[in-house]
Amino acid sequence: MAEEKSATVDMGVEVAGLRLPTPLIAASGTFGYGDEYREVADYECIGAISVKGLYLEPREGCPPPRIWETPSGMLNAIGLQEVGIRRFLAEKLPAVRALGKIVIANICGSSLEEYGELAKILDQAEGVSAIEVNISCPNVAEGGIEFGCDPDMAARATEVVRRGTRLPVIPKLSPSASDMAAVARRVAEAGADAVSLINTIPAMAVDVETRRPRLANVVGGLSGPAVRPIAVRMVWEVARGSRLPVIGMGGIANAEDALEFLLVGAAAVQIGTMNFVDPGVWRRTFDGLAAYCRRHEVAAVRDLTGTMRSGTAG
Amino acid sequence: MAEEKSATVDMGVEVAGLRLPTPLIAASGTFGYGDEYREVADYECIGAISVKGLYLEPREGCPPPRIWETPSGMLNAIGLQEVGIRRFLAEKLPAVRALGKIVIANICGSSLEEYGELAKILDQAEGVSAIEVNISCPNVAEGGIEFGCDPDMAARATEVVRRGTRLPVIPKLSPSASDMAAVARRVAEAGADAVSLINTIPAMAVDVETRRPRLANVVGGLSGPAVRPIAVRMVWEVARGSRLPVIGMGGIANAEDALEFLLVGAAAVQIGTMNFVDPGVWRRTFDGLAAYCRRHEVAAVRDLTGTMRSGTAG
Amino acid sequence: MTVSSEAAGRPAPSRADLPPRADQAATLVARNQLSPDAQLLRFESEGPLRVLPGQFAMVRVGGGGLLRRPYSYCDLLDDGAFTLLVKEVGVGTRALMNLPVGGEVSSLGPLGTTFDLPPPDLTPVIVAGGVGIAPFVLFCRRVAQSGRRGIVLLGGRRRPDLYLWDAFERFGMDVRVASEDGSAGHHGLVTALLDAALADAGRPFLYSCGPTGMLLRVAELATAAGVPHQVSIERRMGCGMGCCLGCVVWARPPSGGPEEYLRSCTEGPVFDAETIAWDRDPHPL
Amino acid sequence: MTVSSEAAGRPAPSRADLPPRADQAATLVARNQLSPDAQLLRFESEGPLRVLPGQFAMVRVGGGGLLRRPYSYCDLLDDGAFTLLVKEVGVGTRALMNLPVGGEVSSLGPLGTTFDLPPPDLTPVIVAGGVGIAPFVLFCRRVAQSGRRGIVLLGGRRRPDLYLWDAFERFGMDVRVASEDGSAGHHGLVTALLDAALADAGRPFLYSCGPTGMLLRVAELATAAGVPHQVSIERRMGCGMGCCLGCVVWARPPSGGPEEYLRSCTEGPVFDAETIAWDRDPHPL
Repeated sequence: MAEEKSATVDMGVEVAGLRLPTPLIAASGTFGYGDEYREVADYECIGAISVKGLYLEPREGCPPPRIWETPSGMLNAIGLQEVGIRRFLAEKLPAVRALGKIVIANICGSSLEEYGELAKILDQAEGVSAIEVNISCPNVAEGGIEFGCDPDMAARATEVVRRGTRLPVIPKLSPSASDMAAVARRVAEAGADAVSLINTIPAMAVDVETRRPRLANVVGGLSGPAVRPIAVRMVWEVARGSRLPVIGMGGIANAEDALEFLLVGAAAVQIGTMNFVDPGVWRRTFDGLAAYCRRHEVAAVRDLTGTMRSGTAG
Repeated sequence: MAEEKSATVDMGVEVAGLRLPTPLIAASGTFGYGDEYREVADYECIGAISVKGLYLEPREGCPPPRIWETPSGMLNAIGLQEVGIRRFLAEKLPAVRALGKIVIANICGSSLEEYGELAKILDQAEGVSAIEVNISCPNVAEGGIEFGCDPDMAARATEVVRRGTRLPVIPKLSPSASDMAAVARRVAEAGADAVSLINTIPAMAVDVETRRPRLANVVGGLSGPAVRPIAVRMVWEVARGSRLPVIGMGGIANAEDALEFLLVGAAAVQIGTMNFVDPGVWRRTFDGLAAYCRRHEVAAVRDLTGTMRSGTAG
Repeated sequence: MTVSSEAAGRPAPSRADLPPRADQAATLVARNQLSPDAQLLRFESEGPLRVLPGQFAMVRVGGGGLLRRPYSYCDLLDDGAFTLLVKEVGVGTRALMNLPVGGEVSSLGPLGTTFDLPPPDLTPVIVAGGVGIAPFVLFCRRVAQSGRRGIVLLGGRRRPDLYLWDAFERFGMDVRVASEDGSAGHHGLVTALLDAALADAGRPFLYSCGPTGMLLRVAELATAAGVPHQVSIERRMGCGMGCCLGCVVWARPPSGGPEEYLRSCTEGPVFDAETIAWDRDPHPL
Repeated sequence: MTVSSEAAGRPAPSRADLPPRADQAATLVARNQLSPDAQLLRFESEGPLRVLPGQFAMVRVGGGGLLRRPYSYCDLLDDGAFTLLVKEVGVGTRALMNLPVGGEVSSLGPLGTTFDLPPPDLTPVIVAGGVGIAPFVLFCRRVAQSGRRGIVLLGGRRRPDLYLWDAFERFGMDVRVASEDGSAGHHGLVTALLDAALADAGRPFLYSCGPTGMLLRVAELATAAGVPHQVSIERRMGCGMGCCLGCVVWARPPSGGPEEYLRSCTEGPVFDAETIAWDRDPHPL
C-alpha cells in the first residue's frame, strides 16, 4: 500500500464527509469510467475517482476535431459523449468498484429536472460515494446559458440534487463566474457539502491557413498548466470567501503544483489533463507530497490546507 | 519604410478613427513610455504605442517581488508604478513623439473624477492621438471593486472620459467580467469608439517551500501565450456581440497569433508580454502578416478582420 | 481470426488479447534521415516490449509540446528495439527529429488494435501513402515470417516520399510505387495501381493507411469488389488510452448496430473499413 | 569619473555613455564545468560586442521557460567572445547548462550600469559570494590592464563554490577566500575577511556582488569606515530593458532626493551602495 512507503506521514484527508486515503482525485472527463489507466497508473496513489460526466441518456458528443494543443494547455470540446446513467451503473461501475476506489459520480443536466432525476438514481446505486455536479452545462430552458455563470441558477441546480440524495453533493464551479466566492456561498446555502474548481475556461483557436476554428464546436474548454495560476487564485478566493471545503484543480502536474492548491485552502485536489500527458503523475505527486511533509515535519497532509503565510518576506 | 518591404500589401488599418500604418500596437505596461526599445525593436513595424498607464499623480507601485514566470505565461503585480500625467507630458511624451509614432495614452483612475480630469488634461496635450481607458482599476469609492467587472461602472468611467475629450476613447476590458460582449455594448452606449481586450487575468502562484505568495501583492495579472486561447475567444464574442471595433491582445508572439485575433474580428492587435521575451517580435509579426496576405492574395490586411469561416470541414 | 470481424467496428477488443502496456523510457540509438523531412528513428526500451502490427505508441519528448504524439510502431526488432517513422508536421515531430542520439523519450504503448494476418487462402494487398507506410513494416515482417508474400502499393508526392521501399522488397513483397510528380513508378495517385493489384492477387485482403482521400478511394474500390479491408485511421489524439475522446471517428456498423463515435486509439486505429461512416467523416480530401 | 557619483542612485546614465545594445544570436563554443552545479560557458556573438564591467545580458534559450534570464557578463575576450558563469537554480539555468556545444541562444545586451574603475589613488577591494564573482573577471581584467592591483575576497559554501579563483590570481589580484564549511581559506563568512583587507588596502574602494545578507554586511562596514562602495544587485527580471518594472529596488538617496523604486536593469544593476534602502529591501538574509 502507498501508506507503507511514507510510514510517518498520514496522507488521508476528509472532504464533504468522504474519508480519502490520499488527497489526489482523478478529475471527471480525464479518467474515463475509472479503470482505463489500470495498467499504467499507480492506483494506490489515487484517493478517489470522479468518473466521466453523466446525463440521463447516452450522448454522441460533438463532432471532431475535439481537441487542440495550446501553449502549456489543451482545448477540448467533447460535448460530453457518454453512455448514460443506466449503462454506467450496469456496465461501467462494476469495473471501477472492483478496483476498490472511492467513486464520485459527475452529473450533467439540460434542466433542473434532469439533475434531480440523476441524483435520485444515484442515491439508490451501490458503490457511488458522492455526487459532483457539473454546473457548466447549458440550461435548455433558459436559452442555453450555463447554470454555473449565475449564482442563482447554480444554487437551484445544487438544491434539486440535494433534495434527491443523501450522498455528499459537490458542485463543480465554472471559472466564467466573475465572483467565484459568491457562487460558493450560494451553493453552500443550497446544501452543497463542498465545491470543486475550476472547470475548464472557455477558449478557442483558429487555423489561420484554412481560416476555420480548430474545434468543430468553435469554443472549447482550456485546461492544463497554462490555467494553473488562475485556478490557484480562484481556489484561494473561494477558500477565503466561503466556509465550504474546496477541492482544487487546474493543471496539476506534480507535488509542487498540488501543494499550491492545498496551501491556498484546498482540502483535496484533482488531477486532470496531466493524466493524458503522463500517467506517472500519480506516483510522482503522491511521493512528492509525502516527501514534502517529511521535509517540513508535517505529520498529516491535511494539516497543510490553508497554511499559506501572508507577505513575501521574512 | 515598412511599406516598401511588402509593396503589394496595404498594411494600414483604421480603428477608432485612427489611421495606423500597421495593425500592430505596443501594449500599455510592456513598452514603457515608448522609446525604451528604440535600439532593439523595428519601430517601422509599430502602428502605435500605448504608453504605460497614467494616474494624475506619480505612484511608487507595489513592493517586489512583482513578477513570476508560469507555464507559457507571466504573472505581474507592478501596481502601476508611474510618473504621473504631468511629468509624462513634460518629460516622456517628447521622446516618444520624436520617434514619429502615434501615441495612445492609457489612463487609470481611483475615482470617476480622476478619469474625467485625466481626459481633460490629455485633450489639451499635443501629440496624444487617443485615450485607452484602463477600467481594471480599483474604485476606491466602491470599496476597491474594479470598474471593469461591472458593466455599469465600466460605462460610467467611459462616459466621464468621453465628456472630457474629443480624442478617440478606447476602454480596455477586464477578462473578469462574465459577459464581455455586454460590457462592450454598455461602453459603446457611453461613447466608446473602440474597445481593447484582454487585460491580464487575475492569478497567483505560491512558493511552497516558504509557503508565501510569489508576488508581494499576492494576486497579479496573468499574460503571455498561456492566455491566448481565452483572449481569442473573448475577442470573438465581443466582435460578434457588439458593433464596436476591437483591438485584440493576449500572448501574441508571431503573425499566426496575430492572425487568429484578426480573423475572429479584431481590427488591430497589441503586442505585450512578448516584448519582454523577444524585441524581434515586431519585425517577425509584421513580415509574417505581409507574407500571409501575399500567399492568400489579400490586398490589405484590414480585409482579414472577421473573416473566420464557420465549420471545420470542407 | 475471421476475415470480417463479427463485431461491428470491432469495439474494444478484450485487453487480454493484446500485449501488456507500459509507459517506458526509450533511448534514441540511431537516426536514418530518409528524406529532407522524414526520419526513421530507432529506440531501445528500458524494459521488454511486445507489439502487434498496427499498434502505436504515445511519445513524449522534451520541447515537444504538452501532449504526447501518436506514432505507429514501424518495426519491432528481436532485441526489443523499435523504430518510428517521423515526418515533420509540427512542434512534436520537430522535437523528436532534433533529439540527439542518446536522448530519451517516454513511450506509452503498445496501444490500440491490430492488423489481422489474412487467412491462408487470401493474399495481402497493402495501400499506403507517405508516412502511412509505417505500420506495414512490422506487418510484412510477420507476413514473411509466415512464409507468405503480398503486394505493397506505395504512394507519395515525389520519389523521396516513398519511404522504406527497400525494406518491403527484402521481405519478399511485390512493391509497386506511384508518385504525384512522376519521379518514381506510376505518375499519379497510388490508388490507380489498385485494380491491377487486386486482379494479380486473386483473392486479396486489403490493408490501407494514409491520407483520408486515399483511404476513402480504397474503401470504395474494396466495397465495389467485395474485398475485405482493414484501415488504420489517424486522428488528433490526446491520451491514446481511451479517456480524452479526442480521436473519435463516426462508425456505422453494416450489421445494423447503433451508429456512434468510436475512439481511434481504443476501438482503432485499425478498423474494418466498412464500419467507418466516410460520408460523415470530418477530414475530407 | 568621480569616486562617489553625484546623482543619487545614478539614475539612468545617458545611453550615450554606454556601449550599443543588440539582440544577437550567440553560439556556445566551450563549456567548463567548474563544480557539480556551476559552469563557465563561452559564447561567440554573431556580431560585434562591446561590454563594460558589471553589465549583463538577457539570454533566451530553447526549453528555458518563457522569459529571458539575466546573466552578468563574466569576461569579454579579444575576439568578441564572452563568457557567462551559470549556476543551476531553475528551468532557465538548467536549459543553458544542458545546451550542447554548437547550440545557439539569443543574447540581448549589454544592459545596465557598470562598475567604475577607482580613481588612481584608491585600491579596489572586491567582495563576492558564489556566482556573484561573475562580473569581476572583466572588471579585474580592466584593473590589471590599467597596471594596477586589488584585493579579491571570495566566499562560498564549500571549496568548489569558490569559482574562478585562479583567474583573479592571473590578473595579479590578491585573492583571499572563505568557505562556510572550512574546506578552503577562512572557515566562515567572507565578510570576516573585510576589516583586514580594508586595512591592507590603505585607501580602499569597495565593490560587492552576491547574496543580500553579504551585501548588507559589506554596506554596513563600508558606511562605518567611510569607504566608497558600489554594489551589483540581482533581482528577478522580466525584460532587462526598463519596461516590465519587475526588478525594482527601493532607493533612498543620501543627497535627499525623492525615495522611489529604481530598476536594477536600468538604474542598476550597479548602484552606489549608500543609495539602497536596505531596511526596506524585500530580500532579507
